[in-house]
Amino acid sequence: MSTDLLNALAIFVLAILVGFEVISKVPATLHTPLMSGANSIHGIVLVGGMLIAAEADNALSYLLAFIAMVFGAANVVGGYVVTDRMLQMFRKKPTVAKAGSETAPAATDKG
Amino acid sequence: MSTDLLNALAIFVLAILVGFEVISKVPATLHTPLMSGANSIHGIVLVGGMLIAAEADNALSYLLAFIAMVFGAANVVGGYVVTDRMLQMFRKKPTVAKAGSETAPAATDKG
Amino acid sequence: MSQQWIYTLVFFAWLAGAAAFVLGLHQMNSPATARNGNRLSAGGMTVAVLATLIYLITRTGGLSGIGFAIIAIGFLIGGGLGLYMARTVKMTAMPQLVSLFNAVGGGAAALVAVDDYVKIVGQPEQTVSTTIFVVLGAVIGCITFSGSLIASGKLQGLIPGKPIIFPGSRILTIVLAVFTVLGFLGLVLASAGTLSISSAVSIIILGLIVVAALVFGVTMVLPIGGADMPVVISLLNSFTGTAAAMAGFVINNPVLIISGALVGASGGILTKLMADAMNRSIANIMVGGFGGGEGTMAAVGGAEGGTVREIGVDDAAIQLAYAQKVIVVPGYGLAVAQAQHAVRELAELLEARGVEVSYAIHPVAGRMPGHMNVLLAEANVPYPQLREMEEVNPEFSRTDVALVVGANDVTNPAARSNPSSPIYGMPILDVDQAKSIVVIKRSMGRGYAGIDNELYTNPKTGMLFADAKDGLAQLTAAVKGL
Amino acid sequence: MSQQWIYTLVFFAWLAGAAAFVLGLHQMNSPATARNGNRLSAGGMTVAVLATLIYLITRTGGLSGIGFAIIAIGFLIGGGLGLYMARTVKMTAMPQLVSLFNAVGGGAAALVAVDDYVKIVGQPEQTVSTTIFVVLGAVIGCITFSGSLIASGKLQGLIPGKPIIFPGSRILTIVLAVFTVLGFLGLVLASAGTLSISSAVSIIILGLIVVAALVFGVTMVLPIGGADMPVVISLLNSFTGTAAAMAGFVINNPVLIISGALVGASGGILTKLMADAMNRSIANIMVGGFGGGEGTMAAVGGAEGGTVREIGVDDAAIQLAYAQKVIVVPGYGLAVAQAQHAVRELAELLEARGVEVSYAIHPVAGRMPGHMNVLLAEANVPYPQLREMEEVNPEFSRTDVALVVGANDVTNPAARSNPSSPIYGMPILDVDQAKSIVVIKRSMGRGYAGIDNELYTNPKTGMLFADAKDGLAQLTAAVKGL
Ligand SMILES: NC(=O)c1ccc[n+]([C@@H]2O[C@H](COP(=O)([O-])OP(=O)(O)OC[C@H]3O[C@@H](n4cnc5c(N)ncnc54)[C@H](OP(=O)(O)O)[C@@H]3O)[C@@H](O)[C@H]2O)c1
Ligand SMILES: NC(=O)c1ccc[n+]([C@@H]2O[C@H](COP(=O)([O-])OP(=O)(O)OC[C@H]3O[C@@H](n4cnc5c(N)ncnc54)[C@H](OP(=O)(O)O)[C@@H]3O)[C@@H](O)[C@H]2O)c1
Repeated sequence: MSTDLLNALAIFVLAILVGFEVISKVPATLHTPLMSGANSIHGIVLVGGMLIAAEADNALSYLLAFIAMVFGAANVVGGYVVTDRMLQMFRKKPTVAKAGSETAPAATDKG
Repeated sequence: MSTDLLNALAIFVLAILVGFEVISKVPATLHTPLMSGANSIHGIVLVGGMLIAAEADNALSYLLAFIAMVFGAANVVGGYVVTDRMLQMFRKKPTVAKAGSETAPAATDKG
Repeated sequence: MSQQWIYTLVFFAWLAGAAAFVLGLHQMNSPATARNGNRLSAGGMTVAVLATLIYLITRTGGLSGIGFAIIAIGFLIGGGLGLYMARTVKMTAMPQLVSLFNAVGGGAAALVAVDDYVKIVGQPEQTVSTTIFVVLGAVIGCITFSGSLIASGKLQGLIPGKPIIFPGSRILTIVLAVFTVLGFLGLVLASAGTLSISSAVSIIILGLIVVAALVFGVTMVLPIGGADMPVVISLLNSFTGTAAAMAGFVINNPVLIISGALVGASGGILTKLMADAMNRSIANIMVGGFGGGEGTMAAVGGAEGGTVREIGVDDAAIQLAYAQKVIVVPGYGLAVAQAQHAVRELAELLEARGVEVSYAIHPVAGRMPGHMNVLLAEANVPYPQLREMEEVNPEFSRTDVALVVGANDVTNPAARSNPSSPIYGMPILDVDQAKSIVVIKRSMGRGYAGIDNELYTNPKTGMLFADAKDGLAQLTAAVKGL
Repeated sequence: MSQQWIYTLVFFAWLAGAAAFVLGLHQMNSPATARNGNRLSAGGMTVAVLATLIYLITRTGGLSGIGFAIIAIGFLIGGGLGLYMARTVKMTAMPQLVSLFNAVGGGAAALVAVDDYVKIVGQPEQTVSTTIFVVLGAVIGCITFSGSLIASGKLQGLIPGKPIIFPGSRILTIVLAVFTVLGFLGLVLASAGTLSISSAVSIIILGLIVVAALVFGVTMVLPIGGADMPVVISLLNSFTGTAAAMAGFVINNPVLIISGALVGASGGILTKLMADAMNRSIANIMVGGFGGGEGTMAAVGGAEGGTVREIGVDDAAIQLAYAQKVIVVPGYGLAVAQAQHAVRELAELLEARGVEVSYAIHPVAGRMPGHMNVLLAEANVPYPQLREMEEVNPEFSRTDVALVVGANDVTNPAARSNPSSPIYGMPILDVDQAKSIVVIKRSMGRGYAGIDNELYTNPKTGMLFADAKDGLAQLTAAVKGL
């Protein structure tokens, strides 16, 4: 394989290792926000969409690139906003931090 | 910069991130073994020593490569063995695992 | 500044973005820092996207008008839609929205892969490795796309939540899989030159593979019960990450590879954590058939031989009104009935009468993690009244009335006592320790786990059969009347 | 098999090795899996090294006889030495050995960098980036080399443990730093072509930089007290990792870059954890002057105004012999006196008389984490008698005699009561809760933190002034005599 490909694979493997290590013991109430947060991150395909849009030179490519842009943008923007809304629930507990603090909802969101 | 260098930098950054994430809350009694374990890992310069030894073509290079080999080998072999000896102390607690188990010494080592 | 240097800077920006994603996820592990984490991550994304734009504009040849139009318009439309939905969705509908965003993410990854293939097919760039990544990206992306849409539909109620198993679905799945693999091989061999197929044919094959993958995504999620959707969505989320990474290999872009792999791995771990939390295995969830199959409890007073005692609204009202200490135990039924406001009203009324009221929150009560917190937060229940399971369990013994509203499994003593029970070992709320128990539910219907609950035949328990919302309203009225 | 494919496989082997390092470190976070983790890591190293050997032999040109000889002989000598030292070192001398291995590791990294520079200087390969990495690798590697040797010497007692500050050391440090930076700039500019120096001169400059770095390493560690060495070693360990990564950039080898960066980062975090454990800041440790400065306590009974009660061997023996429950609190003094066997003897004797004996282990008692565990394990103290701090603290109130052997700071009530104390906030063993306390130490000398300990003026406390080993031997004799 080309060195470029090998390096890409090394990057891939390392990123996987980071992914494994970065998630530690998470309180159950954070599962959904965390999932939503990760979900926004793969919105990075938006960058892919931009790159193919710039390369596009025929009707089909235009169409595919356009849809990719729309999809990617929705994933990114929507993902981060909705995650932020979920996390509004979590305010630090006034008293000293303890298990309890992990589900401290800020009674602010009118959904 | 060349793509090769850029990829190398990406690999470098990712490896640093892995390093940050991989160490979590460690009981104090594991600090020394963990340090020793990490110490053995950078013995990987041994590989570097092998590569320059293979390239060497003059007295100076021979010398430097040789010393590098000796040093690297000592770091690798000694590092892993001594770490293993340190860790002989830690045997799983017969009773259910608890804080206590973290310092369970196997009364075996005659040092 | 030379091309090279610009690209170098762009590369660094991408790298910084990826690092921000990692640190963001790290911070999202703990409630105190979670919100900052998400913002850090968003910042990284902004940097990465802007860098890409600059790169496209400044590179030789620059960015064609059409190209720019596609990017700008596409972003505005997609971003606008996403923003609107994210802003307006009800808190309790968020999981299906996340699933929707996940779907489009997967779709985008697939499109990038396909588009690239259309460009390189027949050209020298069409190497074996690229072809492999193209097909993987397209397949995984399409599976997530259709699968996530189904999951979203189930949660939204557009598609019946209960497991849907149509005749021959097994066979169909197998056929699809086999076909996909064959097509995959064909394209790879073609790219290797061992097999000679015209570009047109290759593209058609890829098209068919795409269709197969889309159908597969549907048949994969349909047989899974609605209650398991959070886990399924998380799994598909990890798929999308992988698809994005594959797309990254195709267009050989580091930031896609890194971020994709990151989500693929962390999403996988998270899925496992979620399954563990409601002690199920991922495999067991994916085969489907579980959950949503909520039957009705055996002949009243069957199993345990105890009998069920019904309680009238007025009796229940009196018990509550004259209690010292009441603990409300909300469950999935509260969510279904949207009774969060009703319960707050009753609680406030009782407090006005000097009763000490608090809510016992089980980590997996409801159908998504944090479901009860979301609901009650929405109803502005003062947060200090929400009590974690570990925190509140010791207090039940000192409680006069435990008011169970549409909760079932999370109160089932079988989890403690009966090793043969499917929920055995799951930590539960020790409701049965309370001096007396009032349960509001519509019938003797079972919960998510589809098992009997001896709590209902406990002599201390009075069953108030009603829809959660109505039942609470009636109680409130009755208490007022005292 | 083609060159390319062999390299591909070798690359994968390297990658697998690096992954094994990560998973190994991960497992080393918990005692149960730590040993496997270390072996996994060792396995990864073996794979990486063998793959490199195969690569060198199979590549075009192959491996010259001399090259092979250097590799084989160098490995046998180095490996043999390492193996021998690791096998024979006393458990309590391990930290200095680790420091020694760390030194040679850093040295190797520096050598790789320098050797490469000698090859490329004046050639086109001598790019700016390579030059930067060469100098960084050489400098960091040399600092660790000399620094770690000093640290090792201090722990071994070859160099006095107390902070050594010679006149003008500050200035010297600054001069060295400035020179290094200038040399660095010179070489970089030369490689950029802006500055034209002959290869010979460049090499001489690099040589001077190396010398400066070596001296710097010495002046950096000398002023730091012996007790802080574990932290210093950990920091230098992280440096070595970074140096290895730089060497990796120089010879552009992925496995060096990954592993080096991995150790650089994890070592940094670990250093912070270690400093926190004895609540110090890394900066505060590096400026030095702390620790080893163990003075003698103010005029007996000064500070607290209490007076010190001496206790005779026989009285102490009687107290111990007729106690129900005795807790032994070992500290640094036990290690200094090598009294681990003496203490076990006494304990066994007491148990034979029906006294319940256990040992209270403070996480940072002694001078290295786990110091007490190592010592007592060496003396074959039955493991169940060793009790963690959290576990044993509640029991002191039910203890008749707490026998403190050469422990000071870890028993100092000031950590709980006196906010102005340097150790305030550090969790301690609640020895003062025991019904009566016997302290064996040579004098009123202070401990590592160099502060007074009101425990000694506590009316319940009897001081038995003696070397730990002698004192314990006398007690054993006296108990036997009863
Ligand atoms: N939180 C999560 O992340 C998550 C995700 C997936 C699965 N789960 C699982 O879901 C379960 C949650 O336990 P749970 O006790 O909250 O709920 P549950 O065990 O599913 O029981 C809900 C009960 O509410 C009653 N109900 C339904 N609609 C109602 C209405 N309109 N008014 C009043 N009552 C109504 C039903 O009985 P009737 O039909 O008789 O009214 C049912 O027995 C656990 O088994 C958990 O493992 C949780
Ligand atoms: N464990 C680690 O990782 C680590 C690393 C670095 C620093 N530290 C620090 O070291 C301290 C450890 O506390 P510690 O209580 O174990 O030790 P300590 O506070 O340093 O006190 C040791 C005491 O032992 C006495 N002693 C010395 N030689 C003796 C001998 N031959 N026989 C009898 N007694 C002797 C000394 O008093 P006399 O001179 O009067 O005999 C001294 O007061 C903590 O402050 C900790 O933060 C720990």
